[in-house]
Amino acid sequence: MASDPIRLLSPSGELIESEANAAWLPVVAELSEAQLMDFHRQMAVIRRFDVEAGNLQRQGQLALWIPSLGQEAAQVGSGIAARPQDHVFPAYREHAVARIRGVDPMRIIELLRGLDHGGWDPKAHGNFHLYTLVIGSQTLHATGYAMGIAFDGPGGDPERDEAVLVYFGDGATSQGDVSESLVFAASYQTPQVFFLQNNHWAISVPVSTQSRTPLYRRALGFGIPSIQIDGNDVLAAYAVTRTALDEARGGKGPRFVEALTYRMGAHTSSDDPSKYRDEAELEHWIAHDPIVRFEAFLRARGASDAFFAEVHEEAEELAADVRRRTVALVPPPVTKIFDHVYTDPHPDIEEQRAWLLAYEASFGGQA
Amino acid sequence: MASDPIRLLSPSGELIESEANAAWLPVVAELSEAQLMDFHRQMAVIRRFDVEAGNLQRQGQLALWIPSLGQEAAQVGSGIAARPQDHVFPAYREHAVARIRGVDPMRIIELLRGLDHGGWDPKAHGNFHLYTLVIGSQTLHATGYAMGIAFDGPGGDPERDEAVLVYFGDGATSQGDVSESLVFAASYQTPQVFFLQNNHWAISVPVSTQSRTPLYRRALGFGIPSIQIDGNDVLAAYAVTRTALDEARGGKGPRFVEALTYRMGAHTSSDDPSKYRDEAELEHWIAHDPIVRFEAFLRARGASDAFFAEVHEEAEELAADVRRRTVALVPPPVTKIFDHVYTDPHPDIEEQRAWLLAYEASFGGQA
Amino acid sequence: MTPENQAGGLGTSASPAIDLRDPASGGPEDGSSPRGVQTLTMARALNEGLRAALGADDRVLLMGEDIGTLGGVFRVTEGLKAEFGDRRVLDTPLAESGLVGTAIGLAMRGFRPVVEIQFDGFVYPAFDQITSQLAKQTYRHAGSQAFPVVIRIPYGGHIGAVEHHQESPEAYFAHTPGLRVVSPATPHDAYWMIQEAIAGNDPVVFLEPKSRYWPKGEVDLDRAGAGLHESRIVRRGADVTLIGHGAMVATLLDAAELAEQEGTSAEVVDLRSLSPIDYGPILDSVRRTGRAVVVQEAPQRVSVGSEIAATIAERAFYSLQSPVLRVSGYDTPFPPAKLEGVYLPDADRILEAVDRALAY
Amino acid sequence: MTPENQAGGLGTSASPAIDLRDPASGGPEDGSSPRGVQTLTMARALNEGLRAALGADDRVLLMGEDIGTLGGVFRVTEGLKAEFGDRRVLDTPLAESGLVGTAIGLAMRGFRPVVEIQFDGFVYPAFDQITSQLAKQTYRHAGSQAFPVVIRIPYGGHIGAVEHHQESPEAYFAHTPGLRVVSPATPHDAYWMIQEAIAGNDPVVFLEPKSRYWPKGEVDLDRAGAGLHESRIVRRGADVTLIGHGAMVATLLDAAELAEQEGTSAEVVDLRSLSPIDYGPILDSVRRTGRAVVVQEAPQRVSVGSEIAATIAERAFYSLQSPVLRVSGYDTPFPPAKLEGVYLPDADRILEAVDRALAY
Ligand SMILES: Cc1ncc(C[n+]2csc(CCOP(=O)(O)OP(=O)(O)O)c2C)c(N)n1
Ligand SMILES: Cc1ncc(C[n+]2csc(CCOP(=O)(O)OP(=O)(O)O)c2C)c(N)n1
Ligand SMILES: [Mg+2]
Ligand SMILES: [Mg+2]
Repeated sequence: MASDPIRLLSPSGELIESEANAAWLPVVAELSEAQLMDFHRQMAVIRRFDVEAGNLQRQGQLALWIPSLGQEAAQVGSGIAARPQDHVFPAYREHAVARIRGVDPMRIIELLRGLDHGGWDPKAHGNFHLYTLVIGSQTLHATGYAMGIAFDGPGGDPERDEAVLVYFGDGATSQGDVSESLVFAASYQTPQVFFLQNNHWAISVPVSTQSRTPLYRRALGFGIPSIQIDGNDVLAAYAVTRTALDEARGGKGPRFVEALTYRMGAHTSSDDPSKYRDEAELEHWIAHDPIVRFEAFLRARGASDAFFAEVHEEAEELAADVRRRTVALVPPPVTKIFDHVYTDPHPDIEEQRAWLLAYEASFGGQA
Repeated sequence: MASDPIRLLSPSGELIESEANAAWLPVVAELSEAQLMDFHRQMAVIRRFDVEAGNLQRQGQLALWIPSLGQEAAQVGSGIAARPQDHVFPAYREHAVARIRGVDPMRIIELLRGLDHGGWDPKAHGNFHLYTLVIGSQTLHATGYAMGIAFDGPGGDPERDEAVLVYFGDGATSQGDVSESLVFAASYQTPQVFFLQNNHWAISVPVSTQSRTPLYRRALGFGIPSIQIDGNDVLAAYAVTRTALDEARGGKGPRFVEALTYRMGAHTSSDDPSKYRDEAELEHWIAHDPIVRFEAFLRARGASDAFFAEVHEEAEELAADVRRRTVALVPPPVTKIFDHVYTDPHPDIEEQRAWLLAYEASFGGQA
Repeated sequence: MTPENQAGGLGTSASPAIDLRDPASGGPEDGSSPRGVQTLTMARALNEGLRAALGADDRVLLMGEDIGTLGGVFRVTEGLKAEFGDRRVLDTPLAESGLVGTAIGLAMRGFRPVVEIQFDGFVYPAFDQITSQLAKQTYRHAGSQAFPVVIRIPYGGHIGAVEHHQESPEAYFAHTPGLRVVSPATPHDAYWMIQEAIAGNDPVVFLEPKSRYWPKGEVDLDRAGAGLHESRIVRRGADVTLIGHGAMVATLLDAAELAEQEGTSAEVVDLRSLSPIDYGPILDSVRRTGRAVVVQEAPQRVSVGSEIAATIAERAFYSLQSPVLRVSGYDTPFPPAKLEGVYLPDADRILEAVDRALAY
Repeated sequence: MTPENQAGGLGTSASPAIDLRDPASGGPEDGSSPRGVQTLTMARALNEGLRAALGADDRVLLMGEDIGTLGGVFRVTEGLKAEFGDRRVLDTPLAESGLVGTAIGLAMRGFRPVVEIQFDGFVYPAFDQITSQLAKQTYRHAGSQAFPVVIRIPYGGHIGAVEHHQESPEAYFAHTPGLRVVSPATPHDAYWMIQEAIAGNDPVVFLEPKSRYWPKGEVDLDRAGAGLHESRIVRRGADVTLIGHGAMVATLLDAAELAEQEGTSAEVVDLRSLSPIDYGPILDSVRRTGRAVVVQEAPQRVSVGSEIAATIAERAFYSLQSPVLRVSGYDTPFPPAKLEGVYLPDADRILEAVDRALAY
C-alpha cells in the first residue's frame, strides 16, 4: 500500500516516462503547448499577487494576509483540472484556484481587508465557493453539494456531468467534520474529489502530530480510493486530479488525492515560522520550488525568454492593479451590518437598522 | 488486506486449530477449565438478566430497556480479557462487561428506571466507567484517560501496566468524535483498545449506510493496527482482546478490534425491529447464537448437565433478586435535583434548593 | 407535590380550547376548495404538513437518522419514504454535524432540506454547523443565495426518558443571529408552521414539544390563521399575563383554569416564535394586566424567559404593577426521569408565581 | 461616528484606574513573603498565572493548538513548554471536540487540564463535549469525581480580525448548568482568576478579552483582593450604574469619565463572573442610583445582558426610576472588521443609553 507519490516531473524538470506513470502520461500528452504554458502563467502570476498582498498587509492596507507561496503547483494543477461545470470548495489559501475559476483577486483582498466575509456569488464566479475559516467545515458543504448532484440524476456525459472538488489542509484532517464528510461521501457515492494539500504544517504543528501514517491512507479506511502525489509537480497535480474528477463524475463515487507540498511562507501575516521550524527544512523545499521546476520543463521544451518575460509583465501589471485598487477601497456603509442577515424580512433587524440610522443622524454631519 | 474474521470456534462449537489461528490458540490454551466455564456462566446469567429487565420494562417498572441479547460473546470475551487495573469505557449496552467488572446490575436498572444518570463511582466498580448516551462521545474520554496513563509514565510490567478498553457501535463509527479519538490515540500512542461491536444495525439503519468497506479498516487509515473477529465466538473475543490490550499497554500504542455480532432483540424497548429488518436475517443469527455455540464446545469437552443446571439456577436467582429489588426501589428525594451539579458550593444552586424546600413545605404534609 | 403525583398531571390537558380560526373568515386562504377541520395528533399533523411540503416542492428533502424506513422514532415521518422515495427521505449515517453540514451543501444546490435531530440532547454535535455555518451563510454570501434549511428537534420533558432526551435547548438558538426559532403548541399550528418554515427562505430551528405529539386537537386544513412568527393570545384574562411556548402552553391553560377557580383571571400568550419574538400581543396584554409570569422548561439563567422578562420590564415599564416573574426548569442538568415532575414547571408552580405577582 | 473614527477609540483606556488592593490589607494572603506589584500586560499576567499553576500542582496540564512550541497565537503560553516539558504543555492535533473530550478523560485520571481554544469562533466544534459532557459529568457521576477542566477562550472584538475571530460566546456557556463562566478585565484579575479557576473543582469557561491582552496594568502578586465569582464596583457614582465585563469595563470607565464631564455621575460594576453572577454589588448599586445600563459585545437577544436586566428589574423593582437598558452588539453575525467600530458598544452608545435612562 505504501508506494511512492505520483511524480511526473523530476525535481529538475524532466518528464518521468516510467511504467508507474503509464496511467497519467496520456492525460498530460493531451495538453497543448498553450495549456502547458498557462500552467506556468497561473503559478507565476499568483505568486506575484501573493507577494504584493503581503506587502499591502505590511503597509497596513490589509488586516491579514494568507500566503500561498510554495503551493502553486498543487493549486494550479488541480484547479485547471476541474471542468467548467464543476463546483470548487476552497479552504482559505487557494488564491490560484480562485483566479483560475474567475474570481477577481480583489475579492480576496476585500475579505482580508475586513470589508466583507467573502460575499461573491459562486454561481457567477466559476462555481468557486466562499473561503471557509472554520477548519474542515467546508468539506461537509462540498459533500452535501455533491449529494445534490447525485440526487439530480446520473449523467453519462463527462463533458457535462458535474463533480465537486474540495480543498483542505493536513491539519484539517483531524477535524471530525472532515471524517464525517468522508462517511457521507462514501455512503452516497458522491461525485467528488477530496484534495488535501499536505503542506506539512498546521500553523506551528507538524503533520506528524496529526497522523503517523501517510494521510492519503485515511480515505482508504472509509472505502474511498486514494492516491498520494508530489504536490510540487504541477503535471502530477493536473493529471491525477483530472482523472479523479472524471472517475468521480457520473456516479462512480468519491476519490481522494493527497498532494505533498510545502508552505514556504508564514501561516499568515500574523505568524512567525522561525519560532517553530528549521532553516534547513525551508532550504530543502526552496530547492524544490514548483515554479522553478516547471520553468525548467518548459525551457527544455523550447519555451522562450520572451514568454517568461511576458508572464513576468502580466504578473507585475496584476500586482500594480491590485495595489491601485486596494488603496482606493472605501469603507462600507454602516448599515451593511444589517444586510442579508436573513433573506426574508426580519423585524429585529429592521428595528436595529432604524435605530442605528437615527443614532448616526443624531451626530449630524459627523456620521 | 481483506481477510476472514478471526474465528476460533466453528459455528457448531469445534475449536479451529488452523495455521491462521496459531497466534491466538495459545492464549486460549492458557485458560483453565474453570475460566472457560465462567465464560458460559457470564453469558448465560446476563442473558437471563436481560430477559428479566425486559419484562420489568413491559410491566412499567423501567422507563426503558436496552437489550444485549445476541452480543454476549463479544462482551464477555472482551470483558474478561481486561485485566483488573484496566479502565473500561462502555457505550450503553455492555451489561455483561459491567457485571464482569463488578457493577451491580441494579445500577443499570436504576439508571433505566429514571432514578439517576448512572452515578456509580468507576474507581469503586472495577474501573468500569459510566454508560454514555451521546453516541461516540465516550471514545474521547477513553482516549484522554489513556493519554493520562501514558503521561504517568511507561511501565514495563504487563501485570500492572494499565490499558483502556472502549466500546462503541457500528453507528458510532460515523460520528466525528470517534474519528477524532482515533487521531488522538494514534498521535499520543495511547495504551488503548477500541472495541467495536458491529451488531449490523444502528436502530433501523443498516451498517452499509455507515460504511461500504469493512469497519475494521477504518482504524488502519489512522495508522492503528486493526483486526476483525467473529464476535459471536467468545474465545476469539477473549484471545484477540487480551492480546491487543497486552500489546497496547506499556506504550506500544492503540489497537482496534471489530467484532461482528448481531443485536437479536430490539434496539431498545421503544423499538420495533419488524419495521426494518427481515425475519430471515434474524433466523440466520439465531442459528449462530453465541451461547449455544459455546455450550456445544463445553459439552464436547465434558461439561456436565449439572454444571449447566447450576448456571441456570444462578441466572434464575439473579433474575428473581433483580425483580425483588426493582419493585422495592423508592423515588429519590426531590432535592436530589440539586446534588452534585457542581463540586464546589454554588450560590444559584443553594438558592434554588432552598426555594424548592420552602415551596414543598408550603404544601404541608403533602410534600 | 411529589414526583409521583406530578406524573399523573402530564396528560391533563389533552386539547386546550384554542380557537384556531379567525371567526371573520370564510374559506381557505389560497382560494382552493375547503378541506375542513380534522382531529389529529401533533405527530400526525406534522406528518401531514411534511407530506404537503414534499408534494408542493420537489426540492424539499427530509434527512435524518431513522426517519425513512422506520418513519422516525416518533413516527413523525411515517410513510413518507415509501411515498416519496429514498432520494427525498434520507436515512443518513449517524452523525449530526454531517447531517447539518451536508444539508447546507444541498441548500447551496437549491434543495430545501428538512433535517431531523432525533432528540434535543443530540443537537450539540451539530452546533458548529448550525451556529457558525448555517446561521451565517446568508450573511457570508451577501445574500447571493438563500439557506432554507429547517432543523426539526423534538424537545422538552414529560416523557420520562433517560438523559439527553428531555432537554429544552431553545436559548442557544434564539441567541444566535441568522436563525429563526419557532415552536408549535397545538396540532393545528404544527401542521401550518412546519409548512411555513419549509417555505421560508431562512434557516429555522423548529422545536416540536414531544410530550404533545400524542394528544389530539383540531386542525383546520384550510387556513393557518396566524403567521409563522406571530404570538397569540390564547385565553383572555384581566389580572395577569402568562407567557410560554410548546408544551408549556397547555400547562398555562391548566393554570389559568385553576386560577379562575380561585378568582384570578389570567390571560395566556402562546409565543409560537422564539426568534423573532412578536412582542405586540405580549405588551398589549401586559399593559392591560400589569403583571406577567414567563414560563419555560429550560434552565432559567440566560434563557428565552430572561429575554422576555427584560424586554417587558423595559417596554412596559410604567404599566407593570409587579416584577415580571419567571418559572423555569432549575439551573441544573435535566434530572433523572423520576424527578422530572419536580423539575418541570407545573400549574402549581405557576400559581405560586401568580400569587407572588398579585401580592406586590 | 463612522467606523474610521471609532477605530481610533480602541486604545484609549490603556489602564483604567482600578484600585486592586483592599486598603485594609497587609501582606500576601497566604502569609509568604511579599512579591510586590508589577506592571504587566494581561497576556503576560496570564502567562505568569499559568506558570504559577503549573508549578504549584503537577497534575495541571495545558492543552491546545499551537500553545507549545509557538507559545500560542497570542503568546499567552510562551516559554511554558520549554519550562515544563511537552507532557505538561501539549500541542494537540487540530480538533476542538477531541481537545475537550480528551481533557475530560484526563480529568477522570486526576489531571487538571487547561484547554486553550485558539479563538472564540472555534469553540463550537467542541460544544457537545463542553455542554453535554463536561458540564454534566459531575452530576452524572453523582459527585464521585470532580471535573476541574478550564477552557480558556480569547474572545471579543476590537482587533480588526476576520470572521470567527471576534465573537463573544458567553451566553451559550452562562446558560449551561454545570459550567462556571468568568472573564477578567485587568491584568491583575487575569493573573489571579486563572489560578483560582484552575484550583477550583468545577469546569470553568475562562473568557479572555483579547483586545486587552496588550495594555499594561498593575498586578499585585501578593493578594487577589476578590474571589473568583465576585463582582466589583470599580468606580463610584450616584446617578446610574453601568455594568459589564471583559473589554467593556475599560469602555464603561471611559464612558463614565465622559459622563462626569457632562455632569452625570456613573458607577461602574465589573461583573468578573458571568455564571454565577454576584448580584450583591449590582443590586446595592442600583438601589442607590435607581438606574442601570448593561453593556456587552455579544448580540442582545437571550444574552447575559438580558439575564442581568431581567434580574435587576425583578429584584430592584421598587428602586428603579427607569427601565434597565441594554447596549449590546447588534443581533447580526459579527460584521466584517471595518464595521466592528459600529457594531461594538462604545462610550458614545453607552452615553446615549445613559441619557435615555436619565430622561425617564
Ligand atoms: C475549527 C478551527 N480551529 C482552529 C482554527 C485556527 N487555525 C487557522 S488555520 C489553522 C491551521 C490549519 O492547518 P491546515 O489544515 O494544515 O491548513 P494550512 O493552514 O496549512 O493550509 C488553525 C489551527 C480554525 N481556523 N478553525
Ligand atoms: C449523538 C447521538 N445521536 C443520536 C442518538 C440516538 N441513538 C441512540 S442509539 C442510536 C444507534 C446507535 O447505533 P450503534 O452505534 O450501532 O450502537 P447499537 O445501538 O447498535 O449498539 C441512535 C441513533 C444518540 N444517542 N446520540
Ligand atoms: Mg497545513
Ligand atoms: Mg449497532
